[in-house]
Amino acid sequence: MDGLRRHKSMFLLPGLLTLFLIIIFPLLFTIRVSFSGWNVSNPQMDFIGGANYTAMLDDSRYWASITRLILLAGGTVLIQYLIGFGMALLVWREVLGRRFWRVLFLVPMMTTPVVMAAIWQTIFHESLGPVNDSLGMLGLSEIPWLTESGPALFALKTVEVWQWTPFMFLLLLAGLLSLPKEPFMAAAIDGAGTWRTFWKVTFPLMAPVSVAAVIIRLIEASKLSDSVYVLTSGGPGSSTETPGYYLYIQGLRDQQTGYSGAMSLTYLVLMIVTLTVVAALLTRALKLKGDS
Amino acid sequence: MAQLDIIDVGHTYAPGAEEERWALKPLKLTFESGRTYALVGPSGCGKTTLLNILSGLVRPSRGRVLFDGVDVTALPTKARNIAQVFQFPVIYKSMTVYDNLAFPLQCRRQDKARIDAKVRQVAEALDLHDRLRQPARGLTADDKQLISLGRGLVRDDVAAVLMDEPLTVIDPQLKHSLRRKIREITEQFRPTVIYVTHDQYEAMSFAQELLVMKDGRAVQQGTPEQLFEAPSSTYVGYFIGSPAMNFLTVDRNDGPFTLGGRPLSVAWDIPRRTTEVRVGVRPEYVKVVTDPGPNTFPGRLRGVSDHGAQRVLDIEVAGQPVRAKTPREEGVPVGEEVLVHLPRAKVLPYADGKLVLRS
Amino acid sequence: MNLSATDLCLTVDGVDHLKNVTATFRPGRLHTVIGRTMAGKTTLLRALAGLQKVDSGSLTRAGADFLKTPVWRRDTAMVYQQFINYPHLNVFDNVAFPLKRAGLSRDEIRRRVRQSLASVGLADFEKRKPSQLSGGQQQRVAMARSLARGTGILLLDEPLANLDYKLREQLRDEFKTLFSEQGDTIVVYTTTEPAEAMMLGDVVLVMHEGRILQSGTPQEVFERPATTTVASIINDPPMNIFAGRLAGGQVTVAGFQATHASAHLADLPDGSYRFGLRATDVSLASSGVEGQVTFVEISGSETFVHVVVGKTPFVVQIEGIHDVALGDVVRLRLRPDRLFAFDEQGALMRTPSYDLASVEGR
Amino acid sequence: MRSRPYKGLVAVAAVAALTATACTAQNEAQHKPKEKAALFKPGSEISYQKYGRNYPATKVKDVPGRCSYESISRKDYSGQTLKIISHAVPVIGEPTQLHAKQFEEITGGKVEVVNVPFGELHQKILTPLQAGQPAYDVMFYPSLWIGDMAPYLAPVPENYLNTTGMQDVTAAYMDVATWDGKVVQYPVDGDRHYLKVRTDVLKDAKWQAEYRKTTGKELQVPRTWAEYQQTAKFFSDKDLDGDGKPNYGSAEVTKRDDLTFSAFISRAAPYVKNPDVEGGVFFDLETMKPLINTPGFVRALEDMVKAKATWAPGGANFGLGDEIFSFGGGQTLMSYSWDDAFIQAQQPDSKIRNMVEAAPLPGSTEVYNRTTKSWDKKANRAAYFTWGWTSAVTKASSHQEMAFDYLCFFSNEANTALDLTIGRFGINPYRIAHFDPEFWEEQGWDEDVAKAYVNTLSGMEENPNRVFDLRVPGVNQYMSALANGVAAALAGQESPQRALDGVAGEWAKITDQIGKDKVQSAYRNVVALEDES
Amino acid sequence: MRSRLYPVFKYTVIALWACFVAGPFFWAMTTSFKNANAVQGGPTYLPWAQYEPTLTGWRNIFGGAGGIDVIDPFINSAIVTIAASAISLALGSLAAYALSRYRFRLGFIKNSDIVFFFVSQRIMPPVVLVIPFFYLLQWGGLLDTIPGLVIVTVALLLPIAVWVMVDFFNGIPREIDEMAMLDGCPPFQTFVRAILPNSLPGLTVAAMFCAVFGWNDFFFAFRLTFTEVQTLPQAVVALNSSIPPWWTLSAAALFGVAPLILLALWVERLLSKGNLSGAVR
Repeated sequence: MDGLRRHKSMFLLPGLLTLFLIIIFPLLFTIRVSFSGWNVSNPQMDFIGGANYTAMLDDSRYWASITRLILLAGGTVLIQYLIGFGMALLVWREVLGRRFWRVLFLVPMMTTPVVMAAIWQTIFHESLGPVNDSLGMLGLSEIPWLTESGPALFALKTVEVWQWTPFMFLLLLAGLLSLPKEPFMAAAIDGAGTWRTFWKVTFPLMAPVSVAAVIIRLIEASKLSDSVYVLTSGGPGSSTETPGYYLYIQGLRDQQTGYSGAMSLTYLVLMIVTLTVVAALLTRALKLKGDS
Repeated sequence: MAQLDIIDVGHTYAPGAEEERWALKPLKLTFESGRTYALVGPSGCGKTTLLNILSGLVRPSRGRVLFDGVDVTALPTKARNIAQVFQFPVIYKSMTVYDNLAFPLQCRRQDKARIDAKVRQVAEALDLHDRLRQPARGLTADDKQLISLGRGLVRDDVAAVLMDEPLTVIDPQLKHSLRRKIREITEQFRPTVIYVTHDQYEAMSFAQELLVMKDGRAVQQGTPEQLFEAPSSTYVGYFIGSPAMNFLTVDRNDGPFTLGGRPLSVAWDIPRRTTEVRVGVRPEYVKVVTDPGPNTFPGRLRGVSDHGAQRVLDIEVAGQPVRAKTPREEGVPVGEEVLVHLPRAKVLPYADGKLVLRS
Repeated sequence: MNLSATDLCLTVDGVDHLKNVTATFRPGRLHTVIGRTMAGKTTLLRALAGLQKVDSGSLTRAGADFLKTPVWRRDTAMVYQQFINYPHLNVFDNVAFPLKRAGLSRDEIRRRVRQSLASVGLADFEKRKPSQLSGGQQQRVAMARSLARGTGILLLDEPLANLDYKLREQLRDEFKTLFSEQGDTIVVYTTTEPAEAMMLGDVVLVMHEGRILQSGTPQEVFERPATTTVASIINDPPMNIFAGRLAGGQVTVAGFQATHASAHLADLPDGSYRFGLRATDVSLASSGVEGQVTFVEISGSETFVHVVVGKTPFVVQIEGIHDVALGDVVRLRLRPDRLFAFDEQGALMRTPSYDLASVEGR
Repeated sequence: MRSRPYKGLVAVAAVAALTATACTAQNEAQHKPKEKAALFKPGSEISYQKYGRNYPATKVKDVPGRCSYESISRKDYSGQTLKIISHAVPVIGEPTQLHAKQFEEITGGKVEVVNVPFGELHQKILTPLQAGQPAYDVMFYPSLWIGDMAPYLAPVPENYLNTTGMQDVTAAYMDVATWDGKVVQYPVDGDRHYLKVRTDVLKDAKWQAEYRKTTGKELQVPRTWAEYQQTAKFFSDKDLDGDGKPNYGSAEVTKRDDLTFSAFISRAAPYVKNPDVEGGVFFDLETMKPLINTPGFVRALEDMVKAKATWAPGGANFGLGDEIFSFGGGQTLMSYSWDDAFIQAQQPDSKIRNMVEAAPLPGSTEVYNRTTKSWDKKANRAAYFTWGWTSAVTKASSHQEMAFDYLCFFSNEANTALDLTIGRFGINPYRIAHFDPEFWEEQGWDEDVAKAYVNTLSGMEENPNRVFDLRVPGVNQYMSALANGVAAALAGQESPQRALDGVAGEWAKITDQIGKDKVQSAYRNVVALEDES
Repeated sequence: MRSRLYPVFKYTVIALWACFVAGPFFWAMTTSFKNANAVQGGPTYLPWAQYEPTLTGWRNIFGGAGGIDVIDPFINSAIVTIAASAISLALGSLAAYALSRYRFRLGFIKNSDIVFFFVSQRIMPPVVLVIPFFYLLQWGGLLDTIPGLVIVTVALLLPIAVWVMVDFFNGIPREIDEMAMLDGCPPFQTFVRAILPNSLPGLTVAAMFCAVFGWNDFFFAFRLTFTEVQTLPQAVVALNSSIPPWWTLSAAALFGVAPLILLALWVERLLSKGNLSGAVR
């Protein structure tokens, strides 16, 4: 539809400008503040050059949190994808109580992360919580869920998986429900078994939805901090700290606004680059280009 | 290749419905081994239900389906050993053309050399042999349909190839060549083919035998020629042929048939009946003549439609419309008043909408 | 109130979609645009509707620059190949949609919708959603919507292409009546089917590769195809075109068969030509050119036998349904009096005598 | 149709504009209260009963004075709104709400309270202050933030300083509320860390015998951190109360972003606070060189790492709440921190009520001398006046009088008396009057429990060897760095020495960032408090 | 051939996952009827059998002593969520429509880049935004007001709306737009009368995502309001003090989830009817 030049901006601009206006100031502000020494006792936009950036390079806690995030986000999103896909496959077709399962499996994503993380904290409570209690009943030894880095990371992943697998589940189930029947008929006719049908039919057909779902989840997971905040406060030590949480500590709790500005920008750039690369790789790996 | 027998098979999607309202009324049919059949009829006629019963997607409410004498009624699709080409091209997106063709054999765990030989043979026939290494999803819709067909052909043991309106999404210009290709291939491999379509044109040019369906019933089964020359009902007469067969209501008072008061001889004599009798004659056989004679009636020329090489003349004979299809070279009659000749051998008698057979 | 296109051009990615298209569309006439898929027919309609911008050229309506008129003020209706209706509206509201936009009174809308639906035979379907209708019915709704408004321009883009042939046949008949009731509307109708173009059109425009190759009455175009391309497009099956030589009153076809030149070729100088012969003018006979049957097709009431003679393919059209086996060797009789003669560039030189008077000279 | 989305925007803008005007209009004038008739007779009986079933039935008498129910109920604040930020419910948050409700009832004014989790409080208060946004009139926050807050606080007016309640506040807590010679915080709470033990175990002859047999020592309330460790270790993983569940030796606040730094300073105090050395324990006051990695602190951290073995499951990630539940619920034998755990153990429905005892924090047998750089071999105890809740009114508030009236009402004798008895309120003795065993016996405490409690608390007031929190600007950063180091050592990521070296490095950096002079002058105040006594 | 064990396996897996999903809710449910002693007594699950249930937790979220009052925050949350979702959907679908239907080119910037610009807003760490937002709202006098919160929430939700709607509009045939224009609708009317009514499934999904993210936002609401505007998550978080009352927290958590469970039911209904196919891709 050409020849409608005048009208097209009428549609786009309200939204674009709104977002732009809302976003541009924070962005400029952050860029500027990252070159300032703004902190709790000196809340001023002075100019200290790249000092914050130099400091950042030496901040092992920051870099460790980024590495951790990559493993954490990558890991949980993968698990979410696998479970979400698995569950979507199980309640896709005939199954008793299908609607009940579907609703139930959606509910966790509807809950407020900070609030549910508080509930999870009580669940993982080492002496008063049900998890260790159940382990005890099974005759297993109690696990210091939130006080040792291994279990704490596990607990964190559990919460993330619980909260966000439904998101995957929803996208993938909707995807499955919109698949045509014929390819499955064809596979049955060709004599393919369940496994082969999945790998050769279901999975390739679901590839575009999968990529979209994984990318969106990665974007959201990269901000992981609410559950860290409530569940472990980054501890023990700094073993569950994510950039989101570290930025929060530096930028808000300790009010190192300038320094956190520098870290935020770096992080933002890193994330955009990483996610773009990941998206491109996934797209290529699943050969989605040129395929509608 | 197998013979498919449909014995007293009927189906309803609403259990408990009376038989009159079934989607497919109980019928008995035989599809002979190695022949091509077309199921043709308007949407909702039951042809898709019948196809689904054959493929095992639908289990009939009644009756049995035999493949080479073996009862497969209860078997699922996978166990029926059929091949199917769907309306929308179905290929395995993640695989190459070669792997697509090899897939059914790989699923059956045949040895590699055998698979390779078979795939190459079929690919050759499909004109896909030079694209075997390409990813299948890059092909055009018509080539994808060929792959679908090919996946059936690589299997030696396939009982029947079912085709469900395979040309629906093919570009009009390519329909012709794809149909031609499919036909050539089926001539070569001679599987039992059951081809479902709503398009008579497709059905007739593709199949050796047609099964015209309507309202869940098989109306007529026969070769294209049979359906053209002797439609068993006014419906088939209307449905097959373009323009449709002319049907004229005739009178019969104690003697021969009359049309507008003039005697009309028909192809054969029929028993006397009280019911309304109509005669059918194909527009191709209606001739505009200059001289009066037997079976020749006066008419009025109402309109001319120029189809190019032919013209279709709309003529009113005894107050009833008659169409005549005339070659262009015969020109258009001058003036409104014309004489129409209905050749006796081509005038068929119908009672209650059914062809009355020669007794 | 003519709609005149002058030198419309559109190139997309190096491919000409419209190339110097010049045509005048007149009120009260039905213009059929015939051409193969991708010939530019749809692009032309979209350009007329304002849905497609052109690179150059002009479009005027009643002397005013039509290109500057936005789509919604072009007073144009369009029927698409793919039964497009508003999925969320029922049949009545679909048809009423443009009328409401035009600000007609409720009573007037109801009257027009009812009338329009009745004219396409859907009077009883007012409350249905388009998705509950068959393809043919959907297309009729689209027709009804386009007709109800009584627009000055009505564009139909292969409206019957996606329907089966019995429906096509039926709707074609209905269209003829409907269009004749449209009064002063400019109707432009695209199709790939010669018979459709011929029977519906007051004017036939033949398009190929973005150009209009020929326009005229159906009879003119059919009987005097300006080029081999037109000849092939306007005939179904396409006219058999083959190279031949004319020498001493003999036509040599495919290098090995001579046939007596007919009177209408008598004044042609000797030389190489391309000849055209319609499928109806070739027949299977006991004697004649020998060829092998490669394919047999049956249309509604005709049988098309594809025969290859040496390397030259021929199509033979036989009335009625006949069973011809593939691979059979048959003999073809070519009617010399029906030969069209084209020069080697494909321009028409002579037409058979039963058609229009032969073309005088070049 | 076409304008619908835009209409929305216009509406939003309009609402925004109106709100903005409304806000500014409010700020224009200071509102003076009108007088109205008192709702209470002098000396009326006050009880919280009507506000909920979980309040004790205790009744107290309204004590006449400026802040009494009677006086405050004469004020008419109708039409005015007081905005208060306080800690989350219940600790300090609940009394804030409760007294707000009462204040509304008796003055006709409106009080809006927002409750915020601990980790957010600092930033949530400071951001608007720094931005010049008049967000709150009254703020409740930990007293150690005074260095950050002071510039924005309104000094307590003279007439409030003269109230009986204020006059009764102990010298130490008046010091806590003072900045640059001005009282800028309104004392509402008094806090210190002390040791809490279960006497049903420590005084049990059977356990005493067993302890003696195993360790060759007498079982008693630990006097040094070494004894604490030994006792805690001995009782860890033993079922002390026969409920079938194991008990543990020690509960401590260890969660990094909670109050771990306070726990650590408690442990470090006797090692680092040498009564013979002046000049502060955190920094060398002259050079502002951090002392956090000196041997005394390192020793304390080593102790703490050792203590891990005596903690309940999850003990390495205990927040204050966990510590309270763990000791107050009878899971552990001992703990040291604020009053809360003790008060929790003394709640009427507690199963260890009157089986607990308060004692001064453990001391040490030697104390580091940073001038001689050697350990002085002598028994040492230091009183750690850790931070407690405090309140203040912002300079920018347009409701100064209402705000101070609220605080004065909040802390009037009657309210405080009741608040002290409700463990979850987190309000602890800070007036001389509170150090009266009888008051506690009235709450159903056994006499010896009450006495030991009062003695422990008042004893701290008398101990001249005092440690105060690092009340300098940026205290959160310092403490957060400290907590990180402690957490790293506890998690085994680094050795105590290395961890504290890291903290020292951080501290130096923070000082540079904030400005050495700024920190130094603030710290001088703290040191003065410590050294003048 | 599928073995006979397959259904057993299938239902076992479903049941296990269901337990995991429902577990926290069950735990919160049972905890919400406990009191301090019941909690400190160690983990228990069944009321009456294992502990004496009380309504303290539930009473406490409706203004009970030592609790919070969730009613006002609930209303605030609802207003902010609905208003921000509505604005985001309106602006988002307009923009998405433009991006789906028209080609934009500004130097090297193309449609996909604009879509990416929208979506990339979700990558921004909230910390980057919140301090500038504070000053921005302060400047507009919008701190601690519902409009201020709505504006900020719109920034969070707009990308979601655009992301969902671009995909959805791409699935609606352009011919419908063209037809509407031919039928006399200028572009805006075309959008409103012909496209929007056909976008219900897409709008539903977008609305759901907006509602979920809007309703559950704590970070921004918390930092950009003081006392006037408290949203539900803020009210609940106010319980997270050093002595968290588990029972009240649990009751509040369950209360906050309730409206969104209705949303889940609705979404499932659309799913089952197949309305969402194409809406989520």
